[in-house]
Amino acid sequence: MASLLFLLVASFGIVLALRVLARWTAVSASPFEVEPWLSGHPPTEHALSRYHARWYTASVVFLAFDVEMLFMYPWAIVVGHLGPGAVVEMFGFLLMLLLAVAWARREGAFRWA
Amino acid sequence: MADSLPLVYVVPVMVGLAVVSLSVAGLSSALEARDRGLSVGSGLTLPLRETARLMRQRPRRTVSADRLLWRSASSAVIPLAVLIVAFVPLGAHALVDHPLGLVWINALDVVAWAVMWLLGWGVNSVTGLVGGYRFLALALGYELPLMFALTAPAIAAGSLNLAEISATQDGLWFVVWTPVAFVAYCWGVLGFSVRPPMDPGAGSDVNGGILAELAAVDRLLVLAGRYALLVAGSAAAVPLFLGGGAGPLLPGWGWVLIKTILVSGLLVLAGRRLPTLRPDKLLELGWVVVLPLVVAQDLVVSVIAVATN
Amino acid sequence: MNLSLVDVGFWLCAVVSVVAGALVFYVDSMARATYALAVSFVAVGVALLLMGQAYMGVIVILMMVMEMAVMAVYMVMFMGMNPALMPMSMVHSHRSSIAAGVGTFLLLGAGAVLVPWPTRRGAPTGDVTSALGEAIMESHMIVMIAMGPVMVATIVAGVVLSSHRTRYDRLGDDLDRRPADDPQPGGVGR
Amino acid sequence: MGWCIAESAADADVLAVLGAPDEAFASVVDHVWAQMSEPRVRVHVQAGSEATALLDEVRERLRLGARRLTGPDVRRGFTPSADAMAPEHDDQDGAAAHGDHHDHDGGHDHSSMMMPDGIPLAEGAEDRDGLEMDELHLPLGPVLAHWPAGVVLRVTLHGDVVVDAEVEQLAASGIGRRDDPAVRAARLLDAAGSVLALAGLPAEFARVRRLRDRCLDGELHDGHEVAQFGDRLGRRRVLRWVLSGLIAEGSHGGSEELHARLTALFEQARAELDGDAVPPVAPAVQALPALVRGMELAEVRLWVAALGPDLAPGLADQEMPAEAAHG
Repeated sequence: MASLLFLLVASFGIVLALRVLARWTAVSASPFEVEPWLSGHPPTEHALSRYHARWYTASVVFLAFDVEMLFMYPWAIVVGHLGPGAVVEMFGFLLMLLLAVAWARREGAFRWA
Repeated sequence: MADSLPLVYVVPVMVGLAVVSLSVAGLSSALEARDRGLSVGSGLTLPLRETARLMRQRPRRTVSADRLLWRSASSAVIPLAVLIVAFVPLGAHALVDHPLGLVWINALDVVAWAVMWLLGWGVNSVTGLVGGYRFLALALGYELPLMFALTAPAIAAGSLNLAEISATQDGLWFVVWTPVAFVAYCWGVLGFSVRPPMDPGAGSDVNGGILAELAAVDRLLVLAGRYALLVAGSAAAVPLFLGGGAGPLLPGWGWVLIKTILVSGLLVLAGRRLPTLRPDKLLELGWVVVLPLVVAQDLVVSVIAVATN
Repeated sequence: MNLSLVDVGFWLCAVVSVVAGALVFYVDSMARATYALAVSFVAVGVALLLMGQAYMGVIVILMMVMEMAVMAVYMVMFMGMNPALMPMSMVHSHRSSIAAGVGTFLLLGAGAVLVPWPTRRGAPTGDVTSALGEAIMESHMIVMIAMGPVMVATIVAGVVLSSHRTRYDRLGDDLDRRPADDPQPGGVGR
Repeated sequence: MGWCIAESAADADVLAVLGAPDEAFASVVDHVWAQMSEPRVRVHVQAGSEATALLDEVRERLRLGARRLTGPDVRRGFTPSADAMAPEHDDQDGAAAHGDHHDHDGGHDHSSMMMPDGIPLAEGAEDRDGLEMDELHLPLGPVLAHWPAGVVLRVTLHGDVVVDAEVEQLAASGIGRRDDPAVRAARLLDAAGSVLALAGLPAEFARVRRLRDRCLDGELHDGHEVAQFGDRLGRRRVLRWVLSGLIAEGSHGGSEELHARLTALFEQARAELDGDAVPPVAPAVQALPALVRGMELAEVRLWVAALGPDLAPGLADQEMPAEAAHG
């Protein structure tokens, strides 16, 4: 834990050092402010807005499915000595989920809305 | 954790990561120079010159940008790569030798979701926005296969500790009997490092996406960070699939280094060979083809694990 | 009472998680609010790590960063206002929500402090992660078995509730249109 | 390592203007110039023959740059005006949304409230899947990598999907414009190269570029090499898969697949070089909005690149910021 914390500090330290160094090496240290890149046109509105992510159904399926990983890792290290029963159970469980995924695919969950 | 390498090793590990990242970037631009009919040598040194160019540039920001989120995101890419490498055993031990090293690597690759989306969001530009959301759409496709791919070596070794996983592979590397997991893992590495062909979030076809508004040191941190993530992901593949530090003559860390360079070099080559995989093409493929294949791979591995135990 | 490094770390995480949690209601941007919540959860994850629950700690960090990354997308999409550039309020009925929040916090806090916690009997096993794996597969198998149908139901309900076009729109009334009629090309099998 | 094309103003060091821009174009160029980070150099290439010398000079000027190379701190072209706030009056949705805002903050300070930094907020509109989300407007072109010269396509986006588009064409005045088979073939190869670059195949882009340069230098005596290249590319299965399903209704009189269009570009270039070309049925630039409606942004970029030779009468890639790579 301590070494992880140390690494976190050290790596962000490097980033900070680069940023400080850049203030020195850059032709000017003061940032300038511009409008966003629109092929040479001025913006008609701010880009930050209610952005329509058209894969939201897929993200719902994802959120449900990824809870499964919670069990997968602890299971992975004990399956070797728990024997065939553990394999059957886990993959029965996964098969059920994959069937749900196949059904979701037919409903167009992985398509753009 | 008692077996972690002393903290002084942080320095060589970070220097190593930087050198390998620069070399891989050099390989990429050397190949491009060759394709353009220019001298390969000028391509090899391009990353260094590009670094100098960006360090000289005046910093730039966009109007009404969320600078806190944008700056945090561009600053976080390199630390993310460093932390992943910290869990990779260089021989017998890693900088952080944690019993759950594998889960940590998974957790860190997920942080890339936040970082890349925030890079696109913070800038207040349509281009960045489209890029960030495209990255997330792609991530929904590659993440589950990546997670199941990570599970395969864990089942085979009966451990989540990377040093133990790599030690279990004496004689037979996991890549030999878990090839599907290895490929799915590499696919995920390209995904979270936003490198081609998994780089629609930064593609030319969306005017540069999350990279479009980055200049000066911000751009340097992200471009270098993408290579560092690629190298870090490749380094993690070594204990997981490629026998860790096993190999004749050289010390363990030497083999880890060589294998890391080979894997990241191969991923760069694959990136040049394949066109950008757009999320609208890939999302469904990830779920209905790759995911079942990787689950089947895990099934094979666990049957073997049970049979040999 | 000796204050060890772990204690200091734990209290630091506790403060960070509460402050970041409060920031969710203070900041004026959906992205900042969501990621403030993510920071709060990461602090909780680290606190769990410090309590020796390594697996729970890492998995909380893993899951919550991922969920928050997706939740940010929802927050931006579905809150009916500009998600970043306008002052906003994350609460409905301001006064009663503050009262409810403070009340719940005090109740739970008082419970945690005042309840006579039992003293530990025995010691935890060396490897809590594999103990968890064994528990899931053996003594708590019923949980595992119940989870399957629950998750399938979640996927089905989520898809039904969120999708605008379903199989009949895509595949025709007899479900035999190939390739499916989608507004966007791509996908498997075409 | 030679010069390469910058994807955005942030990445550019050099702004090279080819030919004589008219007033509309000049303001666009100024805007791009303002967005570039120092050290930056702007050159005006009047005649093709002087380009090489100018670019060498640019390289020197970039090297020499020191701290004096700074410009103003805030470089904004947008000035808030009274009518900037008002939505189009003939637009029902816009008018409804406008009324809505009045209800919220009911009063005079709302223009400052709704315009952080002098730029209006995005406004909502009903979408094809029944959700109301904000619309964003993204002008594509004229200064854009791998984009046909002089074309400006203003798309309205819901997420990354185009719900509406308008097109205009800036007067393009190419320099040294010839019209012979080699030039026509080069333009077709340019378009093919752009598609490949946008599809994420920089190596193939570079190879097509070299082929095109040799074509302009008169080194290709027939279409053999071009046809060979097109054939090899046509057999790349992943490329075929990635481009499959990208269909433009009515691009060349009927629906067309992008992969077929890419192969056709090579075939047409070959025909030009072999002297058996038939003039293609050119889709007018006015057909573009109908074509791109409903497409995803990336698809629009790919299609416009592929249709480039038919859309822009001048030379493709006429003007764009170029990035110096110091070599």
